[in-house]
Amino acid sequence: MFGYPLVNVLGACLIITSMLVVLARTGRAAAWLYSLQSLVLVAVLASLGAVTGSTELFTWSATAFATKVVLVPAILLFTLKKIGDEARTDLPPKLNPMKSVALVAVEVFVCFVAVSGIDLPTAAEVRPTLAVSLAHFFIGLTCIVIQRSIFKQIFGYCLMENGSHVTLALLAPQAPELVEIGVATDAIFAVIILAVLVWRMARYARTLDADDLCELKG
Amino acid sequence: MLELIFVSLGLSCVAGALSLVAGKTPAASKTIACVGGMASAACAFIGGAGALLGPAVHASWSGPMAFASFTLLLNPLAGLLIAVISALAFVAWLYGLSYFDEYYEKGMGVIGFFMNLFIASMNLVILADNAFWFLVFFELMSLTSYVLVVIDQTEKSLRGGFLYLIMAHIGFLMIAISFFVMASAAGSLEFEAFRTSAFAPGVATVAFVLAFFGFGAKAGMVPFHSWLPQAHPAAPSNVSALMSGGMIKIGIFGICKVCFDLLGATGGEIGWGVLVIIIGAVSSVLGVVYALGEHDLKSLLAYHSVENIGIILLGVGTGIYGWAAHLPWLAAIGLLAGLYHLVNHAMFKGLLFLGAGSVLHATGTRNMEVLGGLARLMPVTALCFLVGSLAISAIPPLNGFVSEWFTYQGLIGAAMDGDIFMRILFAFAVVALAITGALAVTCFVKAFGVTFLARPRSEAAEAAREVPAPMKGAMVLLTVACVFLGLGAALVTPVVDSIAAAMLSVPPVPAVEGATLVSLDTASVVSPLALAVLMALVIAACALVRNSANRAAGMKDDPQTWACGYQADLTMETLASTVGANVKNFMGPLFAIRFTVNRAGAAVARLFSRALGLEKTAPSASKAPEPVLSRFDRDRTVGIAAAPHRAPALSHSVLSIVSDLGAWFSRMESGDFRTYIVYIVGALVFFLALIILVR
Amino acid sequence: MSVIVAILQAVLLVAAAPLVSGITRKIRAKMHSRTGTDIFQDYRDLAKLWRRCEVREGGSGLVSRAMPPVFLGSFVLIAAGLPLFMQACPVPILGDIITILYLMALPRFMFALASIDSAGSYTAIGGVRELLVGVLVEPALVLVLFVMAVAAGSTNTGFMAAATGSLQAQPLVAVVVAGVAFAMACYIEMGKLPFDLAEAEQEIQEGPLAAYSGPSLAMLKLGVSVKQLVVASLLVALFLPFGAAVDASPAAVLAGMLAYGAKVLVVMVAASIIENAVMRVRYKLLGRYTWFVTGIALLSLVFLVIGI
Amino acid sequence: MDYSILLICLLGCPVVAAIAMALLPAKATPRGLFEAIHVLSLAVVAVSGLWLVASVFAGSDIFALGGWFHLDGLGALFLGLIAVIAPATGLYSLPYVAHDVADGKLGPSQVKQYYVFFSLFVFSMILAVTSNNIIMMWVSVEATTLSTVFLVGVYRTKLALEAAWKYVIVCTAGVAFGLFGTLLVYANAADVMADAHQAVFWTSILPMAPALDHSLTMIAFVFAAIGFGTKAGLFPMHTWLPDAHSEAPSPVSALLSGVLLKCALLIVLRFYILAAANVGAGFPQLVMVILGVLSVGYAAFEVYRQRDIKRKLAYSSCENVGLIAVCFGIGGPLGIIAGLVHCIAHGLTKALMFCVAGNVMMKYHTRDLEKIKGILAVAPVTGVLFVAGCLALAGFPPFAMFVSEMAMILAGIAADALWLVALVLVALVVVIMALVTMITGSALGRAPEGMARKDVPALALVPECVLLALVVLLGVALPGPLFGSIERAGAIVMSYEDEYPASENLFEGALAALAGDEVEEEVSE
Repeated sequence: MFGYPLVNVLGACLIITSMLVVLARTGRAAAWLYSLQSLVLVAVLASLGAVTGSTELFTWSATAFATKVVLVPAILLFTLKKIGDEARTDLPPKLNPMKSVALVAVEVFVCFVAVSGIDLPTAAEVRPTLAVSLAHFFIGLTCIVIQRSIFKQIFGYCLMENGSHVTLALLAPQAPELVEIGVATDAIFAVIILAVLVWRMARYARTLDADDLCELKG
Repeated sequence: MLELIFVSLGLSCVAGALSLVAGKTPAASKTIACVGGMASAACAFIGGAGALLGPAVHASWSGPMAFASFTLLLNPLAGLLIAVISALAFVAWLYGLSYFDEYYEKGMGVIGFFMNLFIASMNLVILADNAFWFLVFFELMSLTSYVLVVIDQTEKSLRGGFLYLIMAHIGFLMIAISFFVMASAAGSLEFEAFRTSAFAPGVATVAFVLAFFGFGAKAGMVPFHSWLPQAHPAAPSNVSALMSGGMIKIGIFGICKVCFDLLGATGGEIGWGVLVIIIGAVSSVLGVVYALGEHDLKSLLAYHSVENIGIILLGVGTGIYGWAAHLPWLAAIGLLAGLYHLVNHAMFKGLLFLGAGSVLHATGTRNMEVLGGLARLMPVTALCFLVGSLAISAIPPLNGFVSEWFTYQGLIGAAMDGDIFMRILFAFAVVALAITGALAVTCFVKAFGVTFLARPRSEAAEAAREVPAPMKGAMVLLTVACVFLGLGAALVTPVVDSIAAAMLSVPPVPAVEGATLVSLDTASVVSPLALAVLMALVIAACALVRNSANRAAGMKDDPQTWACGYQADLTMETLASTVGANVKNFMGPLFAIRFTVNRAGAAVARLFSRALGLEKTAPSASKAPEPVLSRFDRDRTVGIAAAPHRAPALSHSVLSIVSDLGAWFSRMESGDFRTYIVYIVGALVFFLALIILVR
Repeated sequence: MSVIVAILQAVLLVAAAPLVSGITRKIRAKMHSRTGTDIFQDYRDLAKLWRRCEVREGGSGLVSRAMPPVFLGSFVLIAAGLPLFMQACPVPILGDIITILYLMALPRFMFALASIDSAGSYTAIGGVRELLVGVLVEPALVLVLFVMAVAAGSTNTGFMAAATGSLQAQPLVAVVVAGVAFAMACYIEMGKLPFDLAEAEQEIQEGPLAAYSGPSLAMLKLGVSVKQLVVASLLVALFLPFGAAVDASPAAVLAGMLAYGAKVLVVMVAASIIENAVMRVRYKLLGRYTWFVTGIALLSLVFLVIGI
Repeated sequence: MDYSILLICLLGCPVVAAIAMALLPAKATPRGLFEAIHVLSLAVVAVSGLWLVASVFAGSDIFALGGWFHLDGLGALFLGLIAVIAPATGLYSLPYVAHDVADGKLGPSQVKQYYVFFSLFVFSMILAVTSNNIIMMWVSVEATTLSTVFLVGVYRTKLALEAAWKYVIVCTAGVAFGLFGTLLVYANAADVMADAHQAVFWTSILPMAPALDHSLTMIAFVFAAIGFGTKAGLFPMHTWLPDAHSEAPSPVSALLSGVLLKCALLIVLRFYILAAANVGAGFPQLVMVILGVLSVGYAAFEVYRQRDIKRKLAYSSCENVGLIAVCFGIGGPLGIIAGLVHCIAHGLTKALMFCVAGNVMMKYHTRDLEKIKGILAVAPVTGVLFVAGCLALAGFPPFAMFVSEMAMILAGIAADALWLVALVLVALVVVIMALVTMITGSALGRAPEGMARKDVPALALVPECVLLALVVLLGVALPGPLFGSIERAGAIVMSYEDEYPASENLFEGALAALAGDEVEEEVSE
């Protein structure tokens, strides 16, 4: 149950949790679910570290815990509070849950097929997880594409971020910490900036509906 | 001689810059620009004329662009062009001394600056012997002249300028491709390398055809002529003279340079000559036909430039044909005809534009319909214009006749040696040239007669006064040039002949014997000088006889025109539209070409917009019905107005297609950023699929 | 010698022009079953006009004034250069076919200008139509001359005459067809078509005559007669050079002169008979006829190209 | 002088400035202080940047921080672009911001925000061009997005916020693909290389490039081209570009369009070099040509259609980036050199044009070209700059883009891609029609009623004049040293081919070699 199989199982958990984030009805629930999702991510990183014996990955998991499990959800919840009644955050997505799940399933499948074509010694053992991480990224994209509430689209970005984070860990476990720090800081800053933008949008434009943001066109 | 031209270029730049600086006081600015320009033109003229016979001068600097050395070449052909353009420039500046008084409000400094630069860049185009620098100066020439075209900033001039710049640029791009095709085959941007490398026939043909159409767009040949009648009239008249007389000749120069010089080591193809002749014939006929339909004196002249470019192309085409078919006499006579007509056209077209400018200056209108009777009020202008009209109509013994005579000899001579196909081609060319000649006579009867003869048809025309001395002087100078190039043909022909021979690198063919011009292969001679003397004698004799009879029998004036017993009024006079309508009766199909093309263009544009699903709602029909006016009345009240209900011009249709396409593309950007992300994913999938395809 | 011939030709043509005109008037009268004036009437008309006071009309100016001498002078000059009595040009520099064509454009140019100058619509319409006749005939005329030039190997009328005279102008069929076309073109050029009022003088094409009087009118009338004769002579010179002197001996020239007189008389008589035998047609239909002539000229070109 | 320290200074200076400004209170601090810090830091950037560029051109590459930062001839070209345009637009910001403050469009906190993020933006771009670590390259590109979001959305209107949101979402989504490309290269290299820690450095990967897995490299290049191409504004990933450029303050648009797009292209080019060294130039060239032609073709018609001056310019940027991509796609020394020259020429020209558009907006308070008439009559200097800028953008001589466009045509023809050239030129003609229409419609003609004849403040005109002077200078003279360094940069790109080791006279050599080809072909025939 330890070693790579564990990593792969945790990978499967990643997919499920991320789907939950996509499907969450309210922003608040999504934030909590995202926190849970990030916890799974930390577990993935830690187990990977245990498997590969890479000390860097442990530090990564530590920073990931600090930023993703704690900081990001906190920021998002804070934003939600700040927005308050300025605008509706809980707009329903464009796609109903059934279709969203189907779409996610298709993405996961396609990613598995795509990854099976990749021939990398580093990734040989963790190929399922690699596919999961890629799929994770696309689930994030899907989240952005199908959500009407731009607040929930932030979660889309976060999921993409998590996906690429896992990929980074899988493909570049030996990369210098500074790289990881750079990526993580970028992510944090991105979330902060997105949150601020959402808040301003609510404040100055009184809407968080992506369908209202179609005034600039070709 | 090159040094003198440098001096001229320097003078141009200095005069231009000073004139720009002095822009706040227009009078000073004008004087600086004109005097500096005249000095510069004089230097360049001497420099160019000095190079006519002399050996080619070559100069090269590795300067400012690291990848293209700045190479200049002053050979006899370049000398000829520089001399012609400088002569015109000199006259244009002289004319400007008074003419530019009207432009004080419109930025005299800008005019002085850009006109000087325009002339300098023309000279540099002619001199440049490196593909890159040639292109630079060619484009600069278009740009500087564009500024002069739009200087009025009226809607009409802006539209004309727009069309001009775009056409010039399209031509420029074709030239660029042509040059770079040669450059990539020769491995260098230097013309010297082009000259010495033998290109594969395919490469040479691509290069020639592109260069021909590219330079042809600048020269204003059909089908790239549409800019010319819009742009040239919009510029100040002396600039029109410079553009129509000088700049479009650069197109001809380019064609000759590419064909005989750059592709000289490769050798030509007979097909090139055929192409040039066909385009030349079509240009000449259509040019004059469209000119007949014009009311605007300057537009009419501009269309005549299309016609004359066609005639020059007939000559040059014959030259190319002869050169490719290894018929040295034909090559030489064709080129001789083309170059001679080039010089001639510069002179008489310059003269006519200046004359039109004088009319404009004196009356404030270019619309012939409301002019009339100016011959009495502006005798010098009228006389000069008449000489110009006779010359452009190729009436012997003036200069136009000489070059057209050579053109005919070349065409007929070519037919004598040619096979079946060539005989039909040259018969077609000869007929085209003959129709052109006859129509040109008609057109200049209209231009001169309607503008200068009969009685004034408007107050403006009645109030016209003769123009100031500098303008008169400029016109007289060109008139003298026209007469000299005609009567002194025996002196001029050997020079042009030697230039043609130098281009072909063969010994010159004998084209002059004493005072007569000789066409060897067609065994014919003509002597403009002797002809002039004989004509003068005979006509003078007739006149003397008649006048003595008048003296014996007496003369009196009847102020009233006899109008078949009706009360004569101004509407009974012949108008431009009278002539136009009569010509249209018989030449309908030729006018219909334009109409059909325009309509087809509009139809395609409409179809296009329908296909893209952009059908515009029909314009509301609530427009008040315009009062029905006769064309004469409309001209008198509205000015030169396009006839209503005409199909939009082809350029308009093209623009509409472009804008429809843009609108259609715009639909892609719906404003919803979520679809944008889908595009990115789509692109990714596409390229990943491409990998599978490639591997 | 040749200079004398040239002068002789010019003088003779000018002198004979009223006579020819008189003959055609006589023929017309006869065909109309009238008695008509006698054939020398034109001389009397001219002489009478010559003595009349001249009235200058309306706004007309120098151009109008200059036109009659230019008109007459140009045609006289052309007449002097044509190979009429000899199968060679008496003055080679006047004999080039292109020179002749463009020299003929000068009187047309001035004629039309003068018509505009007089400021009357009647005259002006005539002038413009005269120009248009020139435009419409030009293609046919030039095509025929092109065929002749290629067949004879020269653009000089003298050489062409010599080539036709010695039957050297090949291919023969092409030359004959060209001759037919040329005859028709000349006929139109003479202003004799059924497009003008058959009665009296031509009115529409030669409207500008209305603006003239006295000696100028006389000169113009003479000029018009000379023009008709010159055009007929061109046909005779190029396509019927038979009988003209081959060498420059006085006897041969004399014989050539007589032969020329006979030939040109035949041509003019034929022309006037045709003129009076056809009905009058609207001016606007002129194009059809000229294009027909152009068609025949094209036929000759085709024969030339394929060599029969 | 140790250049690596200078490089650190160059990187550090804007960060320090940003932090310093961020620490100052927004309301209490006079605007002048922000401006002073801003100008000071940009001056340092200009001086040290140009100094570094000169030293790279004169000598050898610079490494700093143990190979994390690396400035070679290629990067130096782009650093030079930053060092010129950032100070110019920074200087232009002063009157522009002052004008907006006077108009009440910007409050004190927004001014502070503007200057802070401007410095951060400059920093992130310098980071992008000097970074040697491929993952840091990605990080820096992402950082450019994040640092400009608030510059785009500085006005806090709905449209500005909408543009900012679209910008950040589309760019982060797109650039995230770039990370995958980067990671694939890294993982691939880490397998091949002895020291996996070195696998993150571009300079270390390059010599090993031929040993990488071919299909993975191709996939990685596609990801990189799409990812960083999003940032570069290539079709169909360009969609953020017109919105962001049109809503951002003009100096920011200038910097975005003039420099940022080129920096993203530099990163694409870095991956292009790796891919070309691995699978040959064919595939990366194909990808670039497709992206480039589509961009040029699409954007040209959009340029013609737009009525909004800044959207027009934005689409023109898209079109020009496409042109650069086409140049790289044509490949060969001629194509690469043409592309690099076009990067520089377009950067300067577009910066100029956006600044001039800023002048126009200051004067007319609208971006609608239908309402902007007679600039020459209202503001003569701005008018002249406007006309010159339009002509420069249209590729007329004596302006810089003429040179690069000519080089592009030459390169295309030399590569036997005549149809490609013809296609691109058709689009270029459309662009020229658009720009000439803009001149005739807006610069010329009659000014609107009641508009005073007064130009914008001199401080706004000076940077524009400097930019115009540079554009003209590069248009009339490309002196040996400068051209030599461009050739050197070209040689770095061409390093995947063994045939072109010599960087001296790369251009002439390539051209002359064509003639050799011709002869050989004839012989073989």
